Amino acid sequence: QDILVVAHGQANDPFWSVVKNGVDAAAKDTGANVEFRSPETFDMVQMSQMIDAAVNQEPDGLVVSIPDADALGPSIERAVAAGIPVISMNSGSDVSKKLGALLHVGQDEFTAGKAAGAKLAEMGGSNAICVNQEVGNVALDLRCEGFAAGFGGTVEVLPTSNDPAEVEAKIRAALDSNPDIDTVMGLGASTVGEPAVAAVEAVGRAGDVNVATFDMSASFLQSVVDGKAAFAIDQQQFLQGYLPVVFLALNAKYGLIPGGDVPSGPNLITADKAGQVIELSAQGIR
Amino acid sequence: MSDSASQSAVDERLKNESFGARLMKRPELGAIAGVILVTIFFLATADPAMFTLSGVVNFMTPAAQLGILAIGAALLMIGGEFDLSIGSMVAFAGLFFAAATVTMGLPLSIAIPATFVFAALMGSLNGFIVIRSGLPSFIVTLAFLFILRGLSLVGLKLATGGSTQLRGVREAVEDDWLAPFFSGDAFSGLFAWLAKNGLIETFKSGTPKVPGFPVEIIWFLIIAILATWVLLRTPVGNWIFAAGGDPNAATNSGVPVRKVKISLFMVTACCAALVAIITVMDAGSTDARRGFQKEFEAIIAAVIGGCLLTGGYGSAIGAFFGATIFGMVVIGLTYTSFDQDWFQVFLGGMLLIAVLFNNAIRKRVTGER
Amino acid sequence: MSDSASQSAVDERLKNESFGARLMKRPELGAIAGVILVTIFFLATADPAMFTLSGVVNFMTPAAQLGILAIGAALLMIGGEFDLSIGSMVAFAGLFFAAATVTMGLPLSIAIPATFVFAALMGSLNGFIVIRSGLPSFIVTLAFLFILRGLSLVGLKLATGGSTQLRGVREAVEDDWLAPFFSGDAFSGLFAWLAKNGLIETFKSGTPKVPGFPVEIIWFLIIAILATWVLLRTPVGNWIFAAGGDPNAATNSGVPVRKVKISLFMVTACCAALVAIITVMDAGSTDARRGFQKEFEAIIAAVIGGCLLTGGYGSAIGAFFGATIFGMVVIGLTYTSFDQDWFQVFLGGMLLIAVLFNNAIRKRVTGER
Amino acid sequence: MTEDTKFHHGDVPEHAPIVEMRDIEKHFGNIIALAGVSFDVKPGECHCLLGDNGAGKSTFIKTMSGVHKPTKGEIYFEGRPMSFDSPRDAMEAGIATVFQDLAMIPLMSVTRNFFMGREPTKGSGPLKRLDIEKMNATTMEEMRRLGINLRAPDQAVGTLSGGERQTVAIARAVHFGAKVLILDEPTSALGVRQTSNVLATIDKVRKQGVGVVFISHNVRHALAVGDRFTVLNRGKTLGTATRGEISPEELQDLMAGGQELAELEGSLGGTV
Amino acid sequence: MTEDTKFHHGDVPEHAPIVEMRDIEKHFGNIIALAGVSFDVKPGECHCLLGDNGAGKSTFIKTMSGVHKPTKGEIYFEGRPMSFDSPRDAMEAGIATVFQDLAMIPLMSVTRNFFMGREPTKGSGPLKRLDIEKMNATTMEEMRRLGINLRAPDQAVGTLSGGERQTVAIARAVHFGAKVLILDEPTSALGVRQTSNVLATIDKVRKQGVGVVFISHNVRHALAVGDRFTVLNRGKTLGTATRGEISPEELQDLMAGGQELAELEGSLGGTV
Ligand SMILES: Nc1ncnc2c1ncn2[C@@H]1O[C@H](COP(=O)(O)OP(=O)(O)OP(=O)(O)O)[C@@H](O)[C@H]1O
Ligand SMILES: Nc1ncnc2c1ncn2[C@@H]1O[C@H](COP(=O)(O)OP(=O)(O)OP(=O)(O)O)[C@@H](O)[C@H]1O
Ligand SMILES: [Mg+2]
Ligand SMILES: [Mg+2]
Repeated sequence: QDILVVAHGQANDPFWSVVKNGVDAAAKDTGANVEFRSPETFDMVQMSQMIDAAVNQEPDGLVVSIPDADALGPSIERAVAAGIPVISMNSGSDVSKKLGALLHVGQDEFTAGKAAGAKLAEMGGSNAICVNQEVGNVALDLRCEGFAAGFGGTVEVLPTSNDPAEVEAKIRAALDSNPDIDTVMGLGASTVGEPAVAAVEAVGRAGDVNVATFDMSASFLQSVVDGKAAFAIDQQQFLQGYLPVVFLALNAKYGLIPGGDVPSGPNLITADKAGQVIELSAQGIR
Repeated sequence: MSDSASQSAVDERLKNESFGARLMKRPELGAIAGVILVTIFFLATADPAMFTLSGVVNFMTPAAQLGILAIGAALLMIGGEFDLSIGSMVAFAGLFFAAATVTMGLPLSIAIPATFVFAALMGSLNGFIVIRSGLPSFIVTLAFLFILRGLSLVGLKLATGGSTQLRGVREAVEDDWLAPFFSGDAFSGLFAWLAKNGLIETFKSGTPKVPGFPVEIIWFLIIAILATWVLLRTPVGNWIFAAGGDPNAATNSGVPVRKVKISLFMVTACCAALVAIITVMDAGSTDARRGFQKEFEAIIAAVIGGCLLTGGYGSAIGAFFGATIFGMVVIGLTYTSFDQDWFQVFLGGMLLIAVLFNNAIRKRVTGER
Repeated sequence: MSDSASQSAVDERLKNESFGARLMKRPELGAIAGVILVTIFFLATADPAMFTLSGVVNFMTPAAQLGILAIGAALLMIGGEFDLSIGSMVAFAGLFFAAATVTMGLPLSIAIPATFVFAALMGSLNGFIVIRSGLPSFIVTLAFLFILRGLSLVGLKLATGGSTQLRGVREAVEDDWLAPFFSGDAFSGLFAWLAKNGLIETFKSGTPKVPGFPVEIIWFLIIAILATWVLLRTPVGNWIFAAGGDPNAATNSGVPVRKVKISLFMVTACCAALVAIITVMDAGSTDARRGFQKEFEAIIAAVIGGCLLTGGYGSAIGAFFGATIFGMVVIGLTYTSFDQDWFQVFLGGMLLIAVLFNNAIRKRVTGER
Repeated sequence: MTEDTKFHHGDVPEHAPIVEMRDIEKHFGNIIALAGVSFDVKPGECHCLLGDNGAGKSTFIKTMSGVHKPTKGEIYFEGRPMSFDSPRDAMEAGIATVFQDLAMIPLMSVTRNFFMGREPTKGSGPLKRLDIEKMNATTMEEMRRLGINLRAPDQAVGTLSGGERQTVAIARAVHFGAKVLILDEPTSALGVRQTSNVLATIDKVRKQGVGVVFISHNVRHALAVGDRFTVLNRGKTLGTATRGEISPEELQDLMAGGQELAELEGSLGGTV
Repeated sequence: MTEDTKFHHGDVPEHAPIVEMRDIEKHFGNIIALAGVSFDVKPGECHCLLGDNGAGKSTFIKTMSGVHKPTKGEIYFEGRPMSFDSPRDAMEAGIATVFQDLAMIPLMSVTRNFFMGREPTKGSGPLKRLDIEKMNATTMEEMRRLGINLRAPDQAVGTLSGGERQTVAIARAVHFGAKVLILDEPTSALGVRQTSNVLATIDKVRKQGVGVVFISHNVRHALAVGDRFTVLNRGKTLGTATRGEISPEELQDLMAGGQELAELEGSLGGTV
């Protein structure tokens, strides 16, 4: 069986590398021939072309993420029209059915952000910065929007780059110039979360400022264990890679398919759970 | 003074030159060896679907989108300047166009010319600052890279009320008579007929695998031919080479270097606007990351195609082949079974091998050393 | 032949030149006006915290990391070549270093030299291909941009068993005698003493706000001075300018252009390795995205600092100021109360104004036209 | 060309000057290249501009052909005050120049360099295009006329020999020269035969009423074609002399900056 | 320099040649620039290489100084077969060259160009550094000796006048010339005074036992300093003559490629 996965995140993105690890694990477990593909940057135009390329190979199943239904819709509909079973994952839960996908595995970025926002508000936050390392990446922008919706208080988006030194300096600058900030929300664990923890320590406000982040890295989880950070949001994205492949493999073999969408998260990893997760995170499974 | 008129007919100071050597000497054909090598590579390693009609159309589509930018970038590079803002210009022109059609509900016959005029204005602003200040265009257009990208973000949020994605373009323009020139597939009637008669592949369902010829490929061809014509067969082409080769010498010889350079900036920006219009109409939406790093890829394609970064040398056809190589490699790897983790290693390796091969072939054939 | 020896003392063909004019003529001081303008701008608009000791250290840290790369890039640009692979080299050298210390458990006294040797080898490979093939370095190092970035990912997954982050470096090297040279803060004793005596700011707890001088700033200064010395005061510096100014003329005058260029590629790669070592030890971990787009920022900083993209002109001190301007603007905007959606617009605008101002001042002062 | 060409004709034609330059000064930053030079050229005359190395000859003719803007001083073209904004303006007014650095693009072909900025076209409307055959033929022909047989008109100028390259620049200026022809050391890299052709060409265009400005370090070449001689020294004029008013020895003395040459004269046996 | 220098000395010193080139051919792609040229230069002689534009003189001396590798043919240096991989090798063997295009970097200062590739240093160990004062002083001095008074040694070469720039290249080669000095049209852009200085300098270094290869289009200059004369035409030698064996008229005829000059001779009145 040939199953193709086309995702919008890159293989070297910490989050997506875990998805890919899930894909690889499923390939091993099912014996299917699975390829993971993604554009080099967040590029919807190129991604739709990659889906077209996948459809041309007439695989037995296609897994896609759908961060932009308008841009990817026609390509996905073409796949469905060509008779290829499609499962969507990660983003696109709202449009998945409409475009003809069998089901959706994952959780909406917006929902996850909202849950995190609510939790941080509950922890006493009222004034937050949402640190976005890739402004314009709709999937990430949605996280901040969801966070703002759930948080309720003042939320300022802080645009940064992928460079930890720059992220740390900017967070320090933000904290220095606005002493009211009491919450830092990062959109990536190693790119933003870890430098955020360091920045809060450097300005001497460890304990006063809650730090949380999307996704996980072993180092950030260690900070959670040590009490320097509040929590990490786990979408269990390993499942987003693993399950669709398994479903499609079973579908191709026996015609079996679950009846509804599978929510893979959100799952807030706080200090009590972080300890167990570190090892798995260091292996790229969580 | 009529000495040795006969000598010019057959000159003993010339060796015979093979046809291949004469071909390879032309910068516009230099990249052809690379295309052949890449094709052979994928013939050997990729799924055969890649070289079916639908596969070719599939990899030529991104190649064409990149190629339109690359030809603009190549002309500008030959003229001795860079434009790093074209990627951001794709995003901003896309926003401008989408806002015009969706938010303001303008028909394409107004929205499209307005987008081009706007892009040309931005391009001439770039050019004007470069010429006036004497600063390197690298740094001036870099500033516009940031400014336009930032304005796209701000503009999108304004137009949508907070989101960084503007949707609904397809619905807004669907019925416009100009739409078929900038989106979708050309000759779809022909392709449907071919499919019905079994002349081209179809899916199991009977629909043709290729519903038509994507318009961007047609634009790409037209622009490549036009640019080549301008470069090789018009006075302006001569001025472009001269302006890039040595602006001082060109000015001293009476070439209007400033006008040429500003026009080139405008052309490049219009190429970006064209790509923006095509992709926005194709995708039906636009977002703040559109065109990200495309300036870079366009320059890569132009350089693969034989343009010199220092200006004064290169060709539009070269950029055409350069974009084709780049598009083939990027999409082609999707058809192979290499692990995605190795994607960038392969991409880099393929590019390097393609240009090295190219170079080696040219040196061998033309006897240069 | 002893005619007019007196003339050379006072030449009637020279006007008097002000001290300022003589200073501004030097490429290494060209960017200073930009630094001053940017400083004034932020003094007026930013939170005063920016120009406290801790604020300055805060924005100088990323500026220093960028600056180390920028100086390498500037030397190479003066020598007439580019290295687009330095960003990826930061990632790959970081992986190499982290794997050496964590996975293989080597002491720093072996791991650090090994990293440098490795980087130098990669650099010389780049240089060798460029020199041998005669291809533009832009395209060759571009290939290595992809290859090294891809290999970092593959290597990380191998070293960690699946994750893209390799951690535990801090624990592994904490007690090594070499660690203080490459991580943390220098002069922390001095700063503690100053804090005790109330000479620098402290937190309420009494610990100094700035525990010391980050080592990268010291490296940055050392490298800037060293590079300036080499460029202006050694034969090799002369060769670098010559190799970039006109490689043919330089070769014909007896400059070993090939050796110079290959060495420059090695130096640039070693600068990247140094940044990799410092950042990996600071962060305690490395991941596949380290150094992303740093090649680009390094070139920007060098160009702001007055290097010509065409080679043969520029300075290390200029790159120093260029990196400082870039760092100040990027970090400084966070200290202001502008809407952060406008960040990129301001970034671009500030860069443009800084270089335009710079240029205008220089022209005015030196009377050039 | 006919065998009986006479270079040594007596009288300067009495006309109003085509170009007149008054008290031109030019400074580069703190360097004073020209400190007040006046000069004019009349139709049908060859006015030689002579002087030591670094005297300012090239700088001066560059202000005349629109490359530099003078720091001070006035330029009159056909009696009207004029300020050329670019060499193109000067060219359109009818001034063609061979610069000392030739103003050629090394990577471009001989033909493209020859017609750079003034390309002939054929066809019309969207089909208007370069007349490549004509361009190639003209180039080969004009080069041959000056004594150079090119191998092919599409050879890159950068690969030509020094003299071949210089000949391209001269042929180009002569071909397009309308009212004034400025030649900055045109024969410096030329062979014996090519030099004689260039001198003969100067004579020919002068006869057609073109004003020629001729810069040279070779007294013999200057005397062979010059009607008037202006000598520059360290950015200033030493004065203008008419043919016949001045002996070759005096002229050579002036060109070397006055008394200084005398010391060396003996050792050269009059060979320079 | 003494006043009683005699250029016209009779005999060529009888030594083994320093450099001997046999049957050199050089092709560029399909262009044949040299079709078998033999040539040698002995210590203490000035061997003139003459010929029409495009004859191949520059290409030939470039193979001698390590810039080009010959397509065919052998080079012997002091009797041993030798193949220079780069101009630096040739330089280290003692060959200094003034190229026709001068090999200068326009953006760099006069001093830095002068010492490019052979910079003097002072201090030692990590403090080893350029001896800037000495470099500046030497440059000014050597330039003055050839008749150019520079304003300042840190002026960029790109802003020098044509003759000033050429003088830098000559001064540099003379300063570093050890065994063979190759001069490709060194006096083409020079003024009267500078030319006489350069010719005198050639004479001086020849007396010191250096072998000089001198390319020129000026018969008078060649006859003033040359001991032997080799004429190239269209990539081949027309033969070598010793001083005294050949009259100036014959030489001029040969340089122009034989019979062709005769047609023009009359019109020039012997002025070339
Ligand atoms: N752009 C410039 N910047 C600074 N100095 C300059 C510039 N151009 C010319 N000069 C100086 O002005 C003086 C005159 O130069 P110019 O080229 O006019 O001399 P010239 O008479 O043509 O000499 P030659 O006979 O050697 O060609 C020279 O000393 C030169 O160094
Ligand atoms: N790199 C090259 N590629 C192609 N042709 C070349 C190249 N270099 C020289 N030639 C050709 O070889 C011939 C000889 O050139 P060369 O420069 O040696 O002439 P020359 O004798 O020095 O002439 P001049 O007196 O004009 O300087 C010329 O016709 C030239 O066009
Ligand atoms: Mg001059
Ligand atoms: Mg020559």
